[in-house]
Amino acid sequence: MSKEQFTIPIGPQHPALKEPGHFTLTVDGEVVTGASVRLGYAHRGIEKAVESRNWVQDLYLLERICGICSHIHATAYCLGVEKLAGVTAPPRAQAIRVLVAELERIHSHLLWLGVAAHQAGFDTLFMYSWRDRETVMEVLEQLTGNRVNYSANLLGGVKFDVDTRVLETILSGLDFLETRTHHYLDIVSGDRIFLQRTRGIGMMTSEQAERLGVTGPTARASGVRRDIRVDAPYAAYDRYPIQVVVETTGDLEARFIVRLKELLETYHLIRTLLDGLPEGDLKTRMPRRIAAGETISRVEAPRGELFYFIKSDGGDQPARIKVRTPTLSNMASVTQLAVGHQLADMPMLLTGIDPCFSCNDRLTTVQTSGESETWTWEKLRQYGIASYRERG
Amino acid sequence: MKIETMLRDIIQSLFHKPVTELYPAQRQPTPQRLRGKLRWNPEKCTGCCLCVKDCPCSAIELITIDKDNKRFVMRYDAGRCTFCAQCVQNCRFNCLEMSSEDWELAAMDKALFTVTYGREEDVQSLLGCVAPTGDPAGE
Amino acid sequence: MDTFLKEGRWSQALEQIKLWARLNSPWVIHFNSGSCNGCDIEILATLTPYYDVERFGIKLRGSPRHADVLICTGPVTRQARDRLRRIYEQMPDPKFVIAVGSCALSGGVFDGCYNVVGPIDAVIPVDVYVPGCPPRPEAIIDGVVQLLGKLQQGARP
Amino acid sequence: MLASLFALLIFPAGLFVLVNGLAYHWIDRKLVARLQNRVGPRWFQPAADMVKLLANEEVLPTGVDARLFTALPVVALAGALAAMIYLPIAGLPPLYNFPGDLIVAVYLLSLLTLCTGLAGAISKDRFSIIGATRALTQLFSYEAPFLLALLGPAFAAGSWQINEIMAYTSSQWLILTQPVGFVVALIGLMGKLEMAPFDTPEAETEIVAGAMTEYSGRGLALFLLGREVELVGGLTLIAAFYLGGINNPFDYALKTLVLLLGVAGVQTLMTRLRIDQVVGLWWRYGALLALGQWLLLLGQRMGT
Amino acid sequence: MNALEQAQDILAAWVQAWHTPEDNRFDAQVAPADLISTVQALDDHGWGYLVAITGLDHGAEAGEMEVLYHFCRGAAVLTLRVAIARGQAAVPSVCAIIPYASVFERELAEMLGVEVYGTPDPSRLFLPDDWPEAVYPLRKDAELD
Ligand code: SF4
Ligand code: SF4
Ligand code: SF4
Ligand code: SF4
Ligand code: SF4
Ligand code: SF4
Ligand code: SF4
Ligand code: SF4
Repeated sequence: MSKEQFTIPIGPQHPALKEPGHFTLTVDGEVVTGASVRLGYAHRGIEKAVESRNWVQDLYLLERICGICSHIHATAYCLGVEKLAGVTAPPRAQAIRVLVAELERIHSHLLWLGVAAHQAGFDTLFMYSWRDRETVMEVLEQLTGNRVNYSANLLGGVKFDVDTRVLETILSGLDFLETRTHHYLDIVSGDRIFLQRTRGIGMMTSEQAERLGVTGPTARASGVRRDIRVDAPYAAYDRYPIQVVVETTGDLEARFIVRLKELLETYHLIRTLLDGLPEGDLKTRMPRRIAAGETISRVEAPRGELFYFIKSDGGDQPARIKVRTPTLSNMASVTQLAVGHQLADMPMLLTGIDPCFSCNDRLTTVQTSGESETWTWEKLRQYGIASYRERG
Repeated sequence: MKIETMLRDIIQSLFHKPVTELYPAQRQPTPQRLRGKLRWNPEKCTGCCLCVKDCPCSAIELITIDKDNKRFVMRYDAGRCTFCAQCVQNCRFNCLEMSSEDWELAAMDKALFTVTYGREEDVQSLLGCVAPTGDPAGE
Repeated sequence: MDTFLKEGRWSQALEQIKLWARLNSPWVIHFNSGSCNGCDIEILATLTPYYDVERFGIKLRGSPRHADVLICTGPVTRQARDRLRRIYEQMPDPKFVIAVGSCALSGGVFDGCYNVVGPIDAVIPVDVYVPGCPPRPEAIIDGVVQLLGKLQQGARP
Repeated sequence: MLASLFALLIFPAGLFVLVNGLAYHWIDRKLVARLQNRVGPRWFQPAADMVKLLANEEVLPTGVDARLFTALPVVALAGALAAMIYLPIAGLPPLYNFPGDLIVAVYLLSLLTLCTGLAGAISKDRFSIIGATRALTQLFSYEAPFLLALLGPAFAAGSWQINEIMAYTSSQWLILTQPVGFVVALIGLMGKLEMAPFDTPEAETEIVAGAMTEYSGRGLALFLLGREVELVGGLTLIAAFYLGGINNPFDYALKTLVLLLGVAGVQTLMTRLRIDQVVGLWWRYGALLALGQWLLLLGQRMGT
Repeated sequence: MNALEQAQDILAAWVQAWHTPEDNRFDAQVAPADLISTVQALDDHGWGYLVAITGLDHGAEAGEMEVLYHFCRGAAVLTLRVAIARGQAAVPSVCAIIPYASVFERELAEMLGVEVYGTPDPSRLFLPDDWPEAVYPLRKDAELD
């Protein structure tokens, strides 16, 4: 009868990432009537700042939207601006962009595996997956000179070439990672205790995923075959086709499996790419002023579709850049998924948010009286269990 | 209770040396391309300022001492720099490079991050003429 | 007189022991006040087998009450400013702050963005600055080692 | 209360137990680190942590009962230390004994959990409160199987007195005849101590630091010390009852260290259990198994 | 028939003007009043999914703003362009049809000051709690310190 509000802050000060946020649930009796998310702790105002810096400076600003997908942001931006300027980066540069993007995917997926394991309280898996992640970090550092913000991209090309030494490091790194990935696949699909925390949890059917605009591995784990690398190949992906990995169960376990299988696909792609790396220049000349126009650039970030809208009015600064990150749309999906469900189902649903899967640990009840009482994830969950028991 | 997959890992670890790199007692060699602190060589600089123009965070500044004789001084702030190497790309005369050795930059005083590069006498003359005003960044 | 001396020595020894303990058991808490995550992953990486800061007795704690050192990343956004200050205030004395990354030092690329208040030291006092974007995990460890060095010299009680 | 704690502390045995606790704590952490392919902490780490905490400022959260807040950690440690009096410290015969001291010792060892729970409950911080609820839930779900598992040997020996049970077990390895009891006791101990897969009450990724969230400085140090003492006590009991008794310091060290290795292995191998799994698992299987074995023993005794 | 031709068919009744700025893209000018019907039509035909909503401010002189609804289907991108006056910037909410648009609409409202009427949740998404009212950072003439 009375409407109550619950706020669930997510990860305000966690080492392991993400723009911190809050979820607010409005409930009527037991049914969730509204869910909303509040972000902004990491909002810096990048979309505005780009309008007062030149095209080159913006490359580095956009690269720093997030340190986990740094390269893919820069790539999306470069591809867009090049399209506007009517310039195409040379084939070797495009191939290197793909190479770095795929290496970044490896780092990102292993990072997620570790963080997710840490969340589940499986620290040993976290330690091992991050140990193995160092292999790819080392490769990236050798290739580009930085472990996180690679700045491999330039408008009109790339900065760094693949020489034989780097090539060998990559290849030997891949062999190691491949065996490890199979090993992790074994664990996430075999360890019974771990499975208790992933199997059947955070279910999302393919219809739901479709309707909710979920992207990336989360969508693919629900059987939605959507991957920009295949649907609308960019950079050099038309030359290096990949198999889209799809799982149909749509639970957390499927999300683990999709990511790990995607890694195997990535190793394969990198090997073919390095086999037939096109010769040629690394960059072409770019004008400082970009011809007026609007363009859209879509790429597949490790976490899903990344969307850029770029508008130029012919000057040396962009007129507008709109960035839609995959995490935002996944967050959006969860707030929608919540409505109409029992309060008791919330934990499982919120667990479906991509990057962290049990981060929703705290919630505050703001009662109509205006007083604020504390509810926790745990209390909510226990409430869930109790109510299931009652329902039988 | 399929835990033997992980068991293999931990038993291996028990009988192997940890992978831990014992920094700072031991330092691993750094990759050649590592982008550490920026270095500037005044000899070839023409004062074109291309490097300054595209720096995303105003970390470098070129101060002209004597334009005709190509005497410039560069002030660099490692505390602002994002180590993106765009300036290195922009310089057509290869005056700039990023050190692969100089990356342990931590300090307790922010002022230490600002360095002035240039020929000895130019730096002297710059500091000399600015010091009396007491505001080295005041131009 | 005699006893006075003895007491002096005794309390001196006690101070020494306290200092030793403090140097060897820096527990840290980490706060992201608006960073790009880059620095944060590198901090997390220092806990993992390759760098393993448990060697120095460093432990990552979730509660500011248990922490001696606050590691901050990122420029301070308007929304995060008060939280940062609150966390700092909750820590028991003596407490230390390490600012990691160019953003935390000067705002880095984000300097001048409308929602950015400024670097960390615009909000709370900072003891050690670690430049880099992001600094390598070794460089972060170097920062911690410098902080411990500073402590040892008794720059601050 | 302070005086009694002091008396226990200056007591050489008490001191030994503390040092022993610190050392075992280090070995445990080191083993876990090694199993995770890391170097791990230095040998003096727990001692340094302890001294530092003792030296640190102790913040008293607003709105809590100050006396209770400071007394609880003291009681917790005192309880754990008092329990040690009845145990064969380092393989030497117990300092005191009387018929039924086993029950007393086990209950003194649970005092710590109880205090932790209370401490969380009075802290008025939301994380502390959940931590407290979880700690207490866990108390009931681990304490009981632990006790039942220790009653197995007692029953076999036909006595409730620790040294008599030991006299019986030193002639035979009960781990062979009562393997279930052994496993239940070890897991129960880990649960009591809130060690890795059973560390739900202080799951850092979920509720910051559980009941301890608001404690800093001295209070935290005492709680941690109490836990270390309990580790030693628990391992001693299990080794004495299941691993053929402990007759001398060497025997003691060997057997408890082997146990510690097992504990570290379990810690690294498993994912944290959810609190409902924790409770479910132990009430359903742990307690049942222990009870089952107990009944079996009863039957055997009746039969003979 | 490829995806864009299909979209052209579906939207024929409402589109005021269209052009193809790039391969695989198709921009359709739609009146604010027709927005809901167009989105409904796309949804009925199951054409693609909404990826983003972009707000464009053309500046005080032009006195105009645009709201762009980007739909994707495979490689094809269809953009519905809704032009609105800067003085009374308002568009109807599409949340009734596409519920997850809520987040995008909130962003649009707080960043550009476009009123989205009918949107289920008008609260702030990114801007801090102490942000002044009626300051819209992405407007060209926003006064930011
Ligand atoms: S990416 Fe989003 S949250 Fe981050 S600064 Fe830009 S608008 Fe804000
Ligand atoms: S999707 Fe996640 S990892 Fe990628 S840029 Fe966004 S926040 Fe970063
Ligand atoms: S679970 Fe994720 S969001 Fe939550 S605190 Fe941890 S890392 Fe942060
Ligand atoms: S490396 Fe980048 S941030 Fe640093 S000075 Fe050069 S251009 Fe500026
Ligand atoms: S770009 Fe090179 S030559 Fe030009 S001012 Fe900079 S350092 Fe000098
Ligand atoms: S530091 Fe400030 S003034 Fe300089 S480029 Fe960046 S935003 Fe502009
Ligand atoms: S310093 Fe660089 S890596 Fe660190 S938070 Fe800032 S932008 Fe990200
Ligand atoms: S708080 Fe409860 S529901 Fe949440 S992750 Fe922990 S055990 Fe699971």
